Amino acid sequence: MLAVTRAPLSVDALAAEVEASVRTRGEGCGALASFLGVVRATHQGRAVRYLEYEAFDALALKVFAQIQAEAADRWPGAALGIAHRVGRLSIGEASVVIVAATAHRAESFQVCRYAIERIKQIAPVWKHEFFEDGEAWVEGAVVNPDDEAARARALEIACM
Amino acid sequence: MLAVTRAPLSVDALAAEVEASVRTRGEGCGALASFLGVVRATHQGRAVRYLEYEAFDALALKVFAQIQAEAADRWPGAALGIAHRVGRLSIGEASVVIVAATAHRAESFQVCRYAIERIKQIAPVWKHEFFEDGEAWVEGAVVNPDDEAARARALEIACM
Amino acid sequence: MHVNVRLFARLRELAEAESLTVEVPTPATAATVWRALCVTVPALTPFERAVSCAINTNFSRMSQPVADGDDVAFLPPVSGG
Amino acid sequence: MHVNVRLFARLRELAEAESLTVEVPTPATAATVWRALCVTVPALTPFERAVSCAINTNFSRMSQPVADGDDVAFLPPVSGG
Repeated sequence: MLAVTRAPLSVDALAAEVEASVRTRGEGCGALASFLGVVRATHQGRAVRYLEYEAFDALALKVFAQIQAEAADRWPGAALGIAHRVGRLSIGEASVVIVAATAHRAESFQVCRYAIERIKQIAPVWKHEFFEDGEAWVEGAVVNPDDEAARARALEIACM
Repeated sequence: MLAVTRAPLSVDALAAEVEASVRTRGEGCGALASFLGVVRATHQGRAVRYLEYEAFDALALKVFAQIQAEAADRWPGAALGIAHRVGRLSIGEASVVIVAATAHRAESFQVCRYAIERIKQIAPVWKHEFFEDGEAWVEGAVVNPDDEAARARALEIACM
Repeated sequence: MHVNVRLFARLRELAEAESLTVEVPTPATAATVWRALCVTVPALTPFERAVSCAINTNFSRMSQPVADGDDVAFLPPVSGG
Repeated sequence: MHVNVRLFARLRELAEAESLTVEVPTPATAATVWRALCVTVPALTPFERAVSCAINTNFSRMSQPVADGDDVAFLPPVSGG
């Protein structure tokens, strides 16, 4: 249910895996919320040619497992799958897919939102944008997986 | 982007359609949130054998279009796809798939959540549950598409 | 005049028909049609307060007039999603 | 002692290497390794305040000791998702 891959992402494939993992657990799975990050045609007004994503694969998988554990701690019984793509991505392609499965729908949205916020905070993944007129590494959060304030912020966003 | 179908649902297929529809519009589409309603193995402690969904197809498609229009009114630039399955569904199969595409992620979750709340309020679709020990029609909301209080409630849930 | 009634879900099961023709005097509203239907299928009567209505694939109030040949659908509480 | 340094994204580009071996005196911390690295690749220096660190695939503080043969990764601000 956790992957860093060069292959195109599929919600259906990950959803099937996540649903199967939780089907017979507790109240089972009645709701699957998913999120796809998609390469946009423009960024801050600049025309995008393509993106490249790079990851520290082994550490990213550990981080995804940590996010799973955090989610299971806050939302008992929830199941979470995360796959991040690396390599060259064209406009319209998905860079990340998240699937959250819970018995009821409110929690599925919360878990999914929590996961994407945490990925943006602590996953060792980098986006390199190639524009018609140049290129740029995108630099977002300074990673600190022990930063409880960041985690609390992600929880707050997920549950607001 | 709107369908009532007897065929299995695919998030990937609907997401591709929704993404393409919004790719060249405004800021484009960087976030796709989706929701799948899935048949659970148990319902209130009773073992489920299978479900049957029935729809007033022509009216359901109009309702989905109304929900699209409501979403476009509240979230300009958002794109929304909805497919509801009818007929017999096994445990683990999806009854509904919703895909909401927006430039940024917060809105994609809101649009998706709004759509599922509205579907539950006003879509002319009925669920018939078949248990190991009996069967039951599920009867939820009395449909009133002009009920502004219901719409306001869905908006509130989506944006909380 | 005659209108074409469509029934769904539990209403369909109780009437043992997904569509039937109902005769009502002119003028008539959706409520007139419903009452005529309940004479034919008394088991539907308890649904009166929970039923919604669509005339020619448009949601309508029960007070809305119907015309000869109209399609009038009665909808029990919904449970999609 | 020698540690294996891994660099990512802009750091990798600036160093023109995704991995390199750095020699540091014993005892040493991740910060010692970083400073030795910056001597070799001065262009990395401005990243000091924004860099994160992982030792043997575990997030670590810059004050954490390193041992001979450790893998020490330095991570610029992330942008996944």
